[in-house]
Amino acid sequence: MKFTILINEGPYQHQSSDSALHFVQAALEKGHEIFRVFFYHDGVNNGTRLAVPPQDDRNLPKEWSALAEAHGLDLVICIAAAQRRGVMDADEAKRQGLDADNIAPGFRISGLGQLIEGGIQSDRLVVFGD
Amino acid sequence: MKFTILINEGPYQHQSSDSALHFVQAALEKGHEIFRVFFYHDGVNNGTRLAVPPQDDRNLPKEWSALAEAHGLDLVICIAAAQRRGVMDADEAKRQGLDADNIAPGFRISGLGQLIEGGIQSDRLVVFGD
Amino acid sequence: MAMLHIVNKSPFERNSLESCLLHAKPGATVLLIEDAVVGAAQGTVLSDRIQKALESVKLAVLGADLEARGIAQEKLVDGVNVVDYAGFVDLVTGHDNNQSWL
Amino acid sequence: MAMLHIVNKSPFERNSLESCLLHAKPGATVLLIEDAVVGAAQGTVLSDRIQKALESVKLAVLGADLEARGIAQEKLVDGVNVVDYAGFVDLVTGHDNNQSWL
Amino acid sequence: MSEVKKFLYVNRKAPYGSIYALESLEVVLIGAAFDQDVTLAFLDDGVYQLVKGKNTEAIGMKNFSPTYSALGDYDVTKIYVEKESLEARGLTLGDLMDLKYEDEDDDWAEKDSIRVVSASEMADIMDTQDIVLSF
Amino acid sequence: MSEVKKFLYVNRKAPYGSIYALESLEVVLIGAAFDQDVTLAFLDDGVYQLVKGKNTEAIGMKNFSPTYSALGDYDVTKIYVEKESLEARGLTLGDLMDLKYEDEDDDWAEKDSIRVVSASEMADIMDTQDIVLSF
Repeated sequence: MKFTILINEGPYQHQSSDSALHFVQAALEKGHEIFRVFFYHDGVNNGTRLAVPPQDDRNLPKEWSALAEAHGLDLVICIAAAQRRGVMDADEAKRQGLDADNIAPGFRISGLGQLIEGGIQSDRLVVFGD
Repeated sequence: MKFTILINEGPYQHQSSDSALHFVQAALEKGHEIFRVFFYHDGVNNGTRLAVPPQDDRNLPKEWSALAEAHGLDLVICIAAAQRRGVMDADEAKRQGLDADNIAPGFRISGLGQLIEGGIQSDRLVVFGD
Repeated sequence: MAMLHIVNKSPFERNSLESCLLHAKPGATVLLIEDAVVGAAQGTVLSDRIQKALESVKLAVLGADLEARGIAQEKLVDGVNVVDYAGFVDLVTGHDNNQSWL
Repeated sequence: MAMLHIVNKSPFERNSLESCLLHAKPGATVLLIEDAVVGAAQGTVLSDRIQKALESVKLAVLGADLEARGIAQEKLVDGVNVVDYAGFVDLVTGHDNNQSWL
Repeated sequence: MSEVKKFLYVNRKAPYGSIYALESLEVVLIGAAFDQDVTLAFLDDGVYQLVKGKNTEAIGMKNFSPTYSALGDYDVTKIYVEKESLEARGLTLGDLMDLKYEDEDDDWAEKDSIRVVSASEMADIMDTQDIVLSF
Repeated sequence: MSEVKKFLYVNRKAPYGSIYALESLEVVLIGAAFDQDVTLAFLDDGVYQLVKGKNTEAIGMKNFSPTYSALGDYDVTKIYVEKESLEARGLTLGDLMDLKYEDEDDDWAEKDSIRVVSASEMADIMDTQDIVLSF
């Protein structure tokens, strides 16, 4: 089956990103397809490359990036939510006149339509949040 | 009286940063002293300079920066919480081998001891969170 | 000593106001802010609980949060006090200590 | 149609499980993940409610979250099923639709 | 995959204490452009999102209540509010905003978007959806 | 301002579903170096933080239970757990970790750090604090 996953919370503060990651890994192992992972609300904070958690802790943004690379996942960060919270790619930072960006590899910034399209194109949409 | 304020949540997702901001403004107007505002947990996300909320919305990180400049507030971001979540100043980014930083003006990164010291040095400590 | 208890979540959604009222000692003040203000309205399933709480503690709500949720002051349970942010500050300085029920 | 309901918050803290059970139709499955797993234990103030819910819906808990909270499988209310993440995926594909009670 | 899907947006949280109500509404507006079968459900504290007479000046946030009134223009016309949730909170239909739409199948007659339903009817509505979005 | 203040850490949330339990513990450890009068309160879902026999392998997070056992070494020896909260959750003292400290005023005798108290006693404990930290 084809899945779209919605993640509403940032890493660490709540378990939603962890739960979603384990769900996606299990779905891939079963041969399912992940059409898209959409990051909304504070979920956009999963897409920063500046996180440096303690050595003995998991690095959630890096785990998402690695999973995306290994399986060609489409990790989409909502642009409106990202602007509110300060998650920027190079283009968007430039457009906003900012001097830095912080997006992690494997993530891309796009609009909310990508979430709706995920719902339309997938067999199942599963939401992880607070 | 002398206050220390603890903020446990990031901007926008929850009202805690807004409530704390209004509380601090009211306390200053009444002639009280704000010894320190300490940002912990997702609260560290208040200290990013990369946030660009919609024109008709408030810009919480900028409001904190402006208040800090106007009143000499000490805005302290917990270093451990900030590392987990990707809030970095130039020094810390360099030390971690990162290619960018995102801290907003008027914020500084320091340890949890600053929170305890705030409790000891202030007459009242008020916590805002989820 | 008299303590200020601060509650910020809707009591229809979470247990924090209930837990707060269980631990607030007579003479304490309970301030409802943010989503918690909805708990102070008349005619809800919790109004009786609020009325009863007023026999031993003082109850206040933050007016700014009340207005933002469209609840008129006249709709509050009798005896609940409305304060602004300045009043919030006064409540903190006017009590010996305070606790946020997050 | 049979729906999968996903609840992730402790029913001692929030109303989401209660609201979910009020809306889950006979034949539906309710999966408890994250902090919600504590609601499936025996001997709690909610055990009777869970037992009653089992008369019309199926209940499952995510084993990984159960272990992380130190709750042994033997302590679950009888009839509650334990699944791993693969089982979570199967529950999603095995139901016509799903809803998260956030 | 070109058939129309049934999308349900479930709103269970009060506005302003958290951003979910506002950002949920933003999804609804964007989603309206996709010509799917859209339904909005308001239950539990979500019913506070529709209460009229809000003034957000003192909390310093934008009042997004007017956006709900615009939903009819986006062809979002099925707004279900749970009776039990209203009653538990001492609210009636009269406390809610008066949301309308013009029915193109009925000579553009103005009709109410809000329909108060029981928890049991809400359960039926949820059960028949393809996609349930909750925030 | 050099007098010793009474610091209370209030723990009301279950571990792992959110980070509050872990990051609260990090504050307690840092705060222990300041020689203040420290008390920890566990009530409502916070009691789950002290339940023994946790295994976090499958959720991929670090199990921080051992840190609670180290609190005695940091002179954090007053750990109050609410009886009503345990009972509502079907838990007893026997389900919790066995936290100990060595009492320097009593020839380093090993003593229990955890004391189960009623809600009424918990209210008294809260009432006498200078600083209450909740996360």
